Order: sequence, then structure tokens, then C-alpha cells
Amino acid sequence: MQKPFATTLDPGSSLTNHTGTWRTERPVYVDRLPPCNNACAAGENIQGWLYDAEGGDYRRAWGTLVVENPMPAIMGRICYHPCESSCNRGQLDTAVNIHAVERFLGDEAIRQGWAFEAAPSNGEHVLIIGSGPSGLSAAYHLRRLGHRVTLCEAQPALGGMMRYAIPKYRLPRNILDAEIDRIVAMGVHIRLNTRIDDPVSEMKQSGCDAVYLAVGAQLAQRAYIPAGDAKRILDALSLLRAMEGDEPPRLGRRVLVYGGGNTALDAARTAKRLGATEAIVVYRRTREVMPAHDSEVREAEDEGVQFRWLSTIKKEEGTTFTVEKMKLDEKGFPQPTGELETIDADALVLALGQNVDLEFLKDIEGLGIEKGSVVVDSQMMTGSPGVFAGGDMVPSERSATTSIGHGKKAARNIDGWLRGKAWAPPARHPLASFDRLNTWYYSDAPKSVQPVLDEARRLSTFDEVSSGLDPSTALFEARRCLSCGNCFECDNCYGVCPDNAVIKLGAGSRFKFNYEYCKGCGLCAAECPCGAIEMIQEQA
Amino acid sequence: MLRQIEGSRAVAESVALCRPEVICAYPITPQTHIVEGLGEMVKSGQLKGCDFINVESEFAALSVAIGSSAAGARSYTATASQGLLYMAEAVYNASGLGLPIVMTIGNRAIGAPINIWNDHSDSMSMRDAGWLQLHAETNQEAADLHIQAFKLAEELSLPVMVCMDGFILTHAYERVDVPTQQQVDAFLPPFAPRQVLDPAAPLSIGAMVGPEAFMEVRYLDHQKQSQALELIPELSREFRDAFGRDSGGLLRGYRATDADTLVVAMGSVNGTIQETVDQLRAEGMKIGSVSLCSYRPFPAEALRRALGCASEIVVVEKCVAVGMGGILSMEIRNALSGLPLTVSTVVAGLGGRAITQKALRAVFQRAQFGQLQPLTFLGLNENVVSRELERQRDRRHSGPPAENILRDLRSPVCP
Amino acid sequence: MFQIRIHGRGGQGVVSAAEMLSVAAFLEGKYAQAFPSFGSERTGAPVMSFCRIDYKPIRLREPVLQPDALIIQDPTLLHLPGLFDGLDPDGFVLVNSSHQPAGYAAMACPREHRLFIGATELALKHVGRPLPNAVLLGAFSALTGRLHIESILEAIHEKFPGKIGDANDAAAQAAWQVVRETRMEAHATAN
Amino acid sequence: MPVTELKFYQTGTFTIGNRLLGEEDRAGQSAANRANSLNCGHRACQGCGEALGARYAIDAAIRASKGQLVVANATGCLEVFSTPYPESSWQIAWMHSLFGNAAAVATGIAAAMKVKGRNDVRVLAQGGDGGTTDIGFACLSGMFERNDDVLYVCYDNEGYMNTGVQRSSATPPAARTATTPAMGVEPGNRFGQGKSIPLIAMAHQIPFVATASVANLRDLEDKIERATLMRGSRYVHVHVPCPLGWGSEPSDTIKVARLAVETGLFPLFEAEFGALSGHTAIRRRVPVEDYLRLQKRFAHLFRPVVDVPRIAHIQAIADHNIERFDLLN
Repeated sequence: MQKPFATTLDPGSSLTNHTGTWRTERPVYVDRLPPCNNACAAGENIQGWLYDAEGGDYRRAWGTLVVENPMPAIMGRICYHPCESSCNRGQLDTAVNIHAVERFLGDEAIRQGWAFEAAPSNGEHVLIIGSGPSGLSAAYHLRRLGHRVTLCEAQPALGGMMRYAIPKYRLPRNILDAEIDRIVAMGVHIRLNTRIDDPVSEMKQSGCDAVYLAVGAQLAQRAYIPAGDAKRILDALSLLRAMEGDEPPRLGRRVLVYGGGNTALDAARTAKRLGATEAIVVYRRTREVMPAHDSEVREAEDEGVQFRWLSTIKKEEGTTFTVEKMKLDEKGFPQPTGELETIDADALVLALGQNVDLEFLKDIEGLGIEKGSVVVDSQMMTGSPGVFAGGDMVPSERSATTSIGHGKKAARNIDGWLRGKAWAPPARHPLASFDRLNTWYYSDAPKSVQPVLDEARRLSTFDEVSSGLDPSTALFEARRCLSCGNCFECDNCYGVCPDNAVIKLGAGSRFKFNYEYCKGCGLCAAECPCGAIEMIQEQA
Repeated sequence: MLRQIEGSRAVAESVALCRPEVICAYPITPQTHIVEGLGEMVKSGQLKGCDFINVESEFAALSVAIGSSAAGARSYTATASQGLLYMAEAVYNASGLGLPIVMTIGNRAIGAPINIWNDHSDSMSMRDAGWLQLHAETNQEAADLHIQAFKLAEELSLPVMVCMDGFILTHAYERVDVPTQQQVDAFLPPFAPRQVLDPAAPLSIGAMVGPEAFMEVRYLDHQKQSQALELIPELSREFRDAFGRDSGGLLRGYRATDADTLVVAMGSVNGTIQETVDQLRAEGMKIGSVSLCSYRPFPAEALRRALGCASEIVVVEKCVAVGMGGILSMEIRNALSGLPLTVSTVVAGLGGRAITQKALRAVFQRAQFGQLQPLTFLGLNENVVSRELERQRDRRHSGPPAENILRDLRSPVCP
Repeated sequence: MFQIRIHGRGGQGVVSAAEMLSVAAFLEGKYAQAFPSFGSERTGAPVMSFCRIDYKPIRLREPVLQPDALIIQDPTLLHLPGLFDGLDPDGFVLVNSSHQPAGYAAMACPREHRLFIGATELALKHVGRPLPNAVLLGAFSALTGRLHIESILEAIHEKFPGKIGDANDAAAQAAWQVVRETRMEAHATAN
Repeated sequence: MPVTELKFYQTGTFTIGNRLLGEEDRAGQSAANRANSLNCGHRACQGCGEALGARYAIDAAIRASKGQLVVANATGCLEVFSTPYPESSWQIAWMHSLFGNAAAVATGIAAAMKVKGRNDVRVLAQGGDGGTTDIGFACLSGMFERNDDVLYVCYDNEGYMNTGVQRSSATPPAARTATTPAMGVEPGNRFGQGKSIPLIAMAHQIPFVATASVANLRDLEDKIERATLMRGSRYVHVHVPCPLGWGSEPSDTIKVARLAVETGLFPLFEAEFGALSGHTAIRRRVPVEDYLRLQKRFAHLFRPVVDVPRIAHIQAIADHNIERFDLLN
């Protein structure tokens, strides 16, 4: 067919017209730091493992999770999940129930018997003192890095505060044991009932090249209370620790708990479960400024725990406790009012905080102590070469999650130190803040709440209070993730480009721009739901 | 088969014999009987494989034809006068896209003042639109030209207008030899488009062309029409061989070879002119005539050969370029430039004014003695116009001419 | 060449009359041309149509200015100015009128070439509608002898197939008969 | 406790595609092998809504017709930026004739296909609002009235953008154009003018009439695909923002279109044989200010002072639509 000149054209011939020259700005794909990851003290890649979970590949999701944290089943239960408080979805409807999915993955791993793989040992040997979350985390990461690990624990069982301070109803022991065993199974040399008095010489004797101190804060803070009968007064740690023994302690029908932290609530709720008809938390300030987590307070209230705000305990005579009313001054500090009253109680549990036992560190040369904590540098190393420390021993927020993060960080630094090249943490991406999202594309869906045991059953037993998600609800919850700052292949950029300048690379391979034709209109960036495209100036 | 039928019917029959696939029609006097006839043939099943579409305007009529032709269907429509002007934009478009549409023009005057009668102002207004324009002298030729037009259009991939005088031909009952389907099929092959809208072989038809190529596009269009100058006589000969009669061609002379005075005209008026020529010949005047069939392409060379021998050329044309004069004669003057002869213009039959032998005879005789004005309006009522002109000289606002002229016609001083 | 001009009013079939004449001529192997006085006139307005008949092709396209025959379909038209313009001195005039009306004087043609016939009455009788066409064509054939009644009838049937054709056929024949007879008588008395 | 039933990936219904969705649940535009009927290299402005809408629509029509598609295009931006000699961006059998005759040309193409027995070929005509609501209206109405077998798609950018942003009968009240400047007692386009071609199309009782927007791709594709397969005259009116003419950011093209829908100013509905047969509910209703503020053509409503009465008038128009088409349900 000899077609007319100029007025009739061949199809698609405009490919020779490279409109990319129109561009003053170019789109680029970026990965931003999701706020959940940013908030996680254990440094988990939450968005990452949710992404895997969204696909229903729980094995893969769990694998991604434990790269940072070896104890998801435990963390999913006891972590106070700051990730959820910072979740962008919270500004849309409600935060993604991250801890529930984490717990689901952890439990699934236990059900399926998924195991860790340790790298082949390369000869270096590290001594870890203390088998709490920090010590276990360090042991795990060091084994993954190929080091031999000897873990010393003063108590007869591993787990530290996770075992001796957190009640069963919050952390069932079979879960605790399962995740600890999985770490031990990596080939960690365990020495129980072993209290170390001189870590440095112990390290040398046992032929170790470095030591990680992770004994936590074990000493209960005491307050001076004139007491007639001291046996009615005990501290929360010993109460909670005693729960692990054969003989449950007897507290009586009416129990006072003195303090305002999570431990105070644990003690009060434990007392209720031990048969106390009344458990009264006495706190010198108000609920607003109480350090305990709100969810804990709520559950305690649900269980009938009572509170006496703005009160201090002055003295004890038999079963009679004198309490003084306080009032807050303008700075918000409690001041005595002189008003006194008495309460009858069978026992008083002190939950006024814990201190680090520094005794065994006194001989370590160069190791610095400040305000009752061990001083460490940015590599978690103390003033003494090869001696690292983390967890509650060092200045920081005292939580299992933080301790796990310390363990990981310490392990990586110990590895660097042993290999003679300091570990350099990867650069952090800019934050994927809410304003970078195009939330119109996300459909609304309510958070699936974990079913909660009814109180009656809760009070009588130490069964776990919260039960887990089932596979479908877990999948649903995972899929509520907005994938903040990280492409989840929704095809929007590919679809909305008026110039067909986005190339689809296929499942899992994301997209790339065809700068030959991209005019730089920025529609792709504007319509990317998760803010994974950035417009940058073209260079002259 | 010989039949005594109306011109419009004859055209409808021969268009139908060309097996058109899409016909679109919007009524306008004097074209109506043609499309009515075709519509009837489609409805009755006499014309098969054809879609007859009643559209909402002439603009749509030609636009539909543009679409169907581009999609590879043999397409036909017909119009006249205001209708042709209303579709003007599409007229240029069809030729620019090289679509071989055939359209009948029932030549009619253009208003204002509105007038339904015959002259050539309408097709003349589209003379530069890139279409071929063929003028029929008789109803027989009108019928025959359509058969040739489809072949011509499709071989060149250009649209063709077949012009026939409104009423004078369209409404006249005459003897017409209507060919058989076999004859027409043998002469006219099925439509093989130069380009076609086909999902299997996509094309973009109707691109925007800028300064860098527009000139070339037009030049090529011009070349195509020049090719038609050879193709038209060829097809006419072919037609004679197949149908046994002379129709079409670029032009036809009548007693022209030895004439001193030659009359040139287009369309049906040539009949009356030839009668007049015979009279004058009988009286010894060396006069002849040339009937111009192909106005576009304009056969300058052929005209030069046909007219060169004469000394007096009288162009009788049914249109006037107001403010300039005769259009056809201007082009003929151009074609004959340099030859020792005079070309005078006789504007005749505007708005259906009868062109009589008597009046023609008079101007031809004047021409013979070189007394013919360069521009003559045949049968003009001098009295009326001179009074109107006087009136306008007297006062600027002389009222609407039409009324004044009526008054003059009634007033006794007029003969 | 024989030229006919038909005068009538819009709706009386002036145009089809000319057509039928041309068809009749064509059927007799003659060349014929019929065309209306192309106008925008509507029903009731005075209109004209023309017919030319010849033995060779007809090229002339002007209106019929020198008719050899005039057919006037409505007597009320007789007063129309210029009605008889150009009528051949030896031409024919056929008027649809049962009696000789006024305006009669204007006719400059031989007495025996004039014919008044109540065509409308005859039409009403045969066709049932006041359409004088067929009647006048039959009368025209008898009056002028230019076209055979057979070809007229065939043309009528071509124009109006079926019943209407038959009715008009009858009307035309009746008219033809009447005219022939009156002519005979006239001839007889003349001798 | 009640657990919301797991239906689909949580963004799946609104994003164009998704790695976790089956092909059938994705928008056609997500397909790696989509037609790209309007190819790279066209000369549309940055962020052109019409270029986007045209590719969406024609790709969908190609999919529905299994590639047996012929398109007639009216003069306008779309035609000029897609086929300037020597390059064409169209990958389909495509024709441009004139500004006002796309519907008639398509009728001709359809007639040709009919006589050739090509019932598999579907014919689509497309044009801007100028070529549709104004100069092409007679041909469009004629096509509707004859119920010719053509799908006509109008890309409505509310003005004559190709010629430099002049007012069309689709230009909304108060909008500033080159021929309705923002000055005088009633700045911008006068209130109480304009016409709704979809409603006029419905008055022709044709088989299918629908409105659509580049902001709701799935809805648009669904309507085009269904319309493509129907017989007789069908009309789809697609809202396509023009960054140049509206004074909006090229990157906001879809956002602006979305707001037009979410305010109720551009209702999404469909009708069969002249009767309303469905509508797309507003998901997150917003006041018209949110829409108007993004466009410089409405700047005079906010500067130097906020023109409360006129904004209220526009809000009333939106509210009327919402009520008339029941857009909240």
C-alpha cells in the first residue's frame, strides 16, 4: 500500500522523539526509613518482615525478623511496642497491630520448629555474663557472626529478668524456653548457677578474647520505712522471682504495693492471682505521670487492682500501715501535706525500682561508673579494652527490647573489635513521615484486636492474658501495613505516567524510569501511596 | 437499455450500477431526486451491500463519506449550492486526505438573495478545493460521467465532483441509455484503496503537517491532478470502447476546427449553443463551440490546441467573480496568453435566468464583428439597473434594491 | 420539432403531463424532452411545464417560447398575461373547460385547432378525482394527431401502475372518443 | 471479638495494581504487556490529563475489542500532540479529519465495517470538550439520534486548550480563561451557562452513557470496556485536568481530578437507554474550596478577598449533584 506522503504516518513512530529533554526534575525510586523501624529499640526491620508476611510467606517473614531479633514470640508479648505508637497508619485509622503479628510469627516458628543457622566457628571466643535478653541477643548474634560463645548465668535457668521478673500470665514459660533453647541450639556453651566475681580474669582463664557484661539491674531499691515486723515487707523482685520456685509465697488477704512502675503492677496482679482479695497500689504521684504503661494499668484495673494516688507509706506497725497524703507542687513534684491515715494490710511489696550490682566490677581497670551505671562508648565498650557492657547495666531506657538491641549492637562491635576493624552501622534512610504518603489509596480497615481472656479466668490462673492472632487475622493485619517509604509494587507509577516512561520489571523487581521519555511531571511521585519516589533537580 | 427518464433518476441508476457501499444524503434542491432514487433502491433491495445514511447536514454527509472511504468503502454523496458551502471544510479535507469520494453537484446559485435555480457559483466556489470537477452536457453524459468518476477517483485516490445543471438536467426527462450491470462491472473494478483503516495494519491518517512538508504535500496534489489530464481522456476512450458512446474527456469541439469565432462553455448550455452555431453556420458565419467537461484539472494545453486557431473567443459562463468578472474566461485567457485572439466574457443564466438562442445569437454576431464588450451580462435588464444606479448616485440610502427594482418593473416607463 | 407548453396550477399534475407526453413520444421512437418551469411555487399557484418532440436528438435547453401547442389545465388561467405568447399561428390550444369562456378572443390560431373539453368532469367520472391530466392527454392525441392514443395510454400506465392507471386509461380513451366524434361531426357539417 | 473478613490486599481496590493481586483483580493499566495505544514521544504537556485519559480509554477499548479497533479523532490538543508529521504516537488504526466531524467520520467508518461484514471491528470516536460539546455537537447528536454503532469518548478539560485556553460550553462557572478573564463585576466564566452533554446524550435514549475520571481508573476502564462491547451509540465523558489551562501543578493532575469527584462537582454516573442505571459513590467528601484552591483559574475567588458568595454558589452546584445522583451512598 503506497500511502500518501506526510498526511499518513506509521504507527508508534513517535519513539524517535525523546521527550526526556523537557525534564527539569527527575523522579527517582527511594527507600525511606519507616517510623516503626525507626522506633524499634531492637532495631527490627518491621516494614520488611510485614512485607513478607503480607504475601503469606511466614517462614520468610520470620527469617527477616530474626535477622535483628532472635526472640519474636517473647517480644511480641512483653515489648511495649513503641513501633505501634509511631505507626503512620495510626493517623489514618488505627496503628497496625505489629506486636500481634510479631508474636504470631514467633509462635508459628515454635509450632513449625524453625531453627537458626550459626556460621562456622572461626576461633574467636566471647564470654557473656548474664543470660537476660541482652546476653541472649549478644550470644545469638555472635554465633551468627561465627564466634564461639560461653554464657554464664548465676541463676539455675536462663532468661534473666524475662524469667524472674515477668509473670507467667504475660510470658508463658514454654514460649520463653522455646526461644532460649533455639539460641542455645546454635552451639552456645552454657554455665548455669555460675556467679562471676572477676570478669576479666574469668575471660582470660576461659580463653576468651572479649567479654560482654549483661547482668542487668538486680538490686531492689529500698526505702526506709520504720517497721515493727519486717517480715511483712518484701520487695517485688523477690516476690516475682519466688514465683519461679516450688513454694509460692504467702502474702495474705490484703496486700499493699508501693511504687508506680510496671513491676509494681506485676506485683499487684501477681498478688491477686496468689489469692489476695485486695491489692492496693500506693503511689506518691498521679496516674498521668506514672511510669507504668497504660495498657498494664488498664488490665490491672480490669482485674480489680486498686490505686491510692498521691500517697507515701510512713511506717508499719503489725498489720497497720500509716500513709501520708501528698500534693503536687507547681513543678509537679509531690510534697508532704502532714495529713496521715492508716490502712490495714497483711503485706507490703516494695516496687521502687532496681539498681545495678557493681560489686564484681570494682577490680576492672579503666571501667568507669557513673550514677550507678557502667559507662560505655558508642561501640558499647567500657573503659577496659575487650570488656563490653549493655542492657540495664548501662545508661538507657531499661526494657527487654532495649537490652536485645544492645546485645545485637555489642555483638557487632565485639566482632569488629576482634577482627580489628570497627563495625560501621549502615547509614539510616531519611524518615518516611506521614506527609510523604498518599493515603487516598489505602482503604480503611479496623485493627484486629487480640482476644482478651475474661477476668474471672485471668484472676484464678496464671494463664496468658492475651491470646494470639489466627493465620487469617495475622495476614489481614500484616496487610494493613502502609509500607511507608518502601515500594510495594502497586503499579501506580507505572499506570499514571502520561508518557509511558515507567518500565515494569516484574514481580519483586519493582520498576525503573525510562528517562528517554520521562518529562518530569512528577505524577508518579504524587500518586505513589507510600512515598517511595522522590523528585530531584536535573543537573545542568 | 434506452429509457425516457428524469436526469436525477438516470444518475441514481448509474451510481447504483457502480456498487457504492456507503451513500449519505442530506436533502437540498435540486439534488433531492438523486438521493431519493438511491434511497429507494437500497430499501427495495435493488442496490445490495450498501448502507444509505440520512445525515443531519451536508457537513455530516461528506464527513460520513470521508470516514467510510477511509475505511475502504466506495462512498457517494450529492449536494448543491448552500449545501456545498456548508460542507466546504470537509470538501478540502477529503481531497487533502486523498479519499476517492464521488459527489454529484446539482449546480445551483448561492444566496443571498436565496435562489434555488441553476448557475455554477456553487461548484466554482470549490474550484480550488483539490477535487476533480467534471461538467455534464446532457443527462446521458451525467449518467456516464459517474461511472467514469469512480474509476478516475480510485485510480488517482482523489475525490471527484460530477457537476450537472440543476433543474435543466436534474429535472429534465430525456432519453438515456442506462448500461447493464455486467457492462459497468467490466469497466469499473472493485475499490482497492490506496490506504485503509484496518486494525490489522494500523496507520495514522490525517497527521498535522508543518511548514517543513506542507508545500510538498500540495505540490504532490498538483501533480496528481496533472496526471488526471492524461487519465481522463484515456478513461473516456476506454468508456467509448466499452459502451459505444462519447462521454467525458477533457473537452469536445463542435464545428470548431475551421472557426474564426469559438464559444466556450460548461454544461447543458452547450446544447443551446450548438443549435445557435448551426443557425449561424447556415448563415455563413464561421463559428464553432467547445464544451469544457473537465474544469479541474484545468486542461490548459488542450484548450490552447482547440482554441488557438480562432480569432474571437466567447466564454459563456454561469457564474461571476463579483468585482473581477468571468472566472472561466480569466483562466482561459491565462491558457491562451500570447496568442493573437480576443477573449470576451458572457456571464449568462445567473440564478436560473433562461439562456435563449435569440440572446446567444446576438452576442455571437457582435463578437464576429469585434463589437462584443469584454464583459457582457446576457439578458440584463439595463433599464432596471441603470435606474437603481442613478438612485444610488442621488442618495446614499436608496432602500433595498430588490424593492426598488420591483417598483421599476411595475412602473409604466418600463417596456 | 414540436413544442408543447402546459399551463396549470400546482398540484394539477402539470409536470407529470409533460413527462407522459415525452414518454409517449419516446415509445414511438421519437426524441423527447420534458421539463418543468422550475419554481418554488406551491399548490394552487400558476405553473408551467414544457415538452419538445423531434426526430433527432434535442439539444435546445431554453424554455418553450414558441409553442406548437398549449395545454391549459384550468380555464381561470386564461386571463394570465402572456399566456399565448409565442404561440405558432398554426398552433393548437387545448383548454379544460366545458364551455367557451372569456379570454377566448386572445387565441390567434385556427378555429379547428382549438378545443374546449370538460376534462375535470370526465376525470371525476372515470378517476373519481378532479385530475384533468389523462383526459387532456387523450384529447391532445385526438386534437393534434401528434401522438397515438396507444402510446399515450402506455405512458399513463407507466406513470400510474395498477387501478389508478386503468382509471386514467379509461378517462383518456373517453376523451379521445369524444374529441374524435365531435371532430367527425364538424368535418361532416363542413362538407 | 469480630474479625474483619480478609477480602483483598488493603490498597488493592484503589491502586492500579498490586504484586499480591491476581491479574483479574488488577487494573488493565497494570499489565506489563498493556497496549500503550498512545506511545512514548507524544508532545503533550507535562502531566497532561488528556494524554493519560486517552491511553486509559483506548487501551481498555483495545482490550475489550481484542485489538479490533478503529478510532476517529477530532481536531484538538490530543490530535496535535499525537500526530505531528513525521511522527505518530498511535499504535492503532486512527484517523483525524476535522474539528467538528469526528462523530460523523466514525459513523462512516462503522457503516463501511457493516457493509464489509466486519462485525468484530469496534469503532470509537474521540475529541475534546470543544470538538464535542460545541463545534461537533450537531454531528454527535445526529450520530446518537441514528443510534450509529459508535462509542464516542469525550475528554473534557473544560476549555479550548489547544488554542490557548479559551472558554467552551464545558467551562465551569467562575473559571478564568483567555476569553473569560478574571475581571469586572463577574470575574471569570458567568454562572448559569454551559450544558451537560451526558444528560443531553441520555435524552437521545442511546444504549449507554457514562461519566468517568482519570482519578478513578478502574471505574473508567470498566465503563469503556463495557461500552466497547455494546452495539449502537454509546457515550463516555471523561474528566481530564489540564495543568496549563487550569493553572494546576502537573504533578497534581490526578489529585485535582480526584477532588472534582470527591467534591461532587464531577459526578460519576451511568445510564442505559436514557435512565440512570448507576453511580460511583464519593469516598471522602471534601468542600469545593479544596478543589478550587489548587487551580489558578479560580485564584480570583480567594484573592484579594475570599469570594464567599461565589464559592457558596459552586458548593451549591456540588451539593445539587450529590443529591441528584445520590453520591454519598
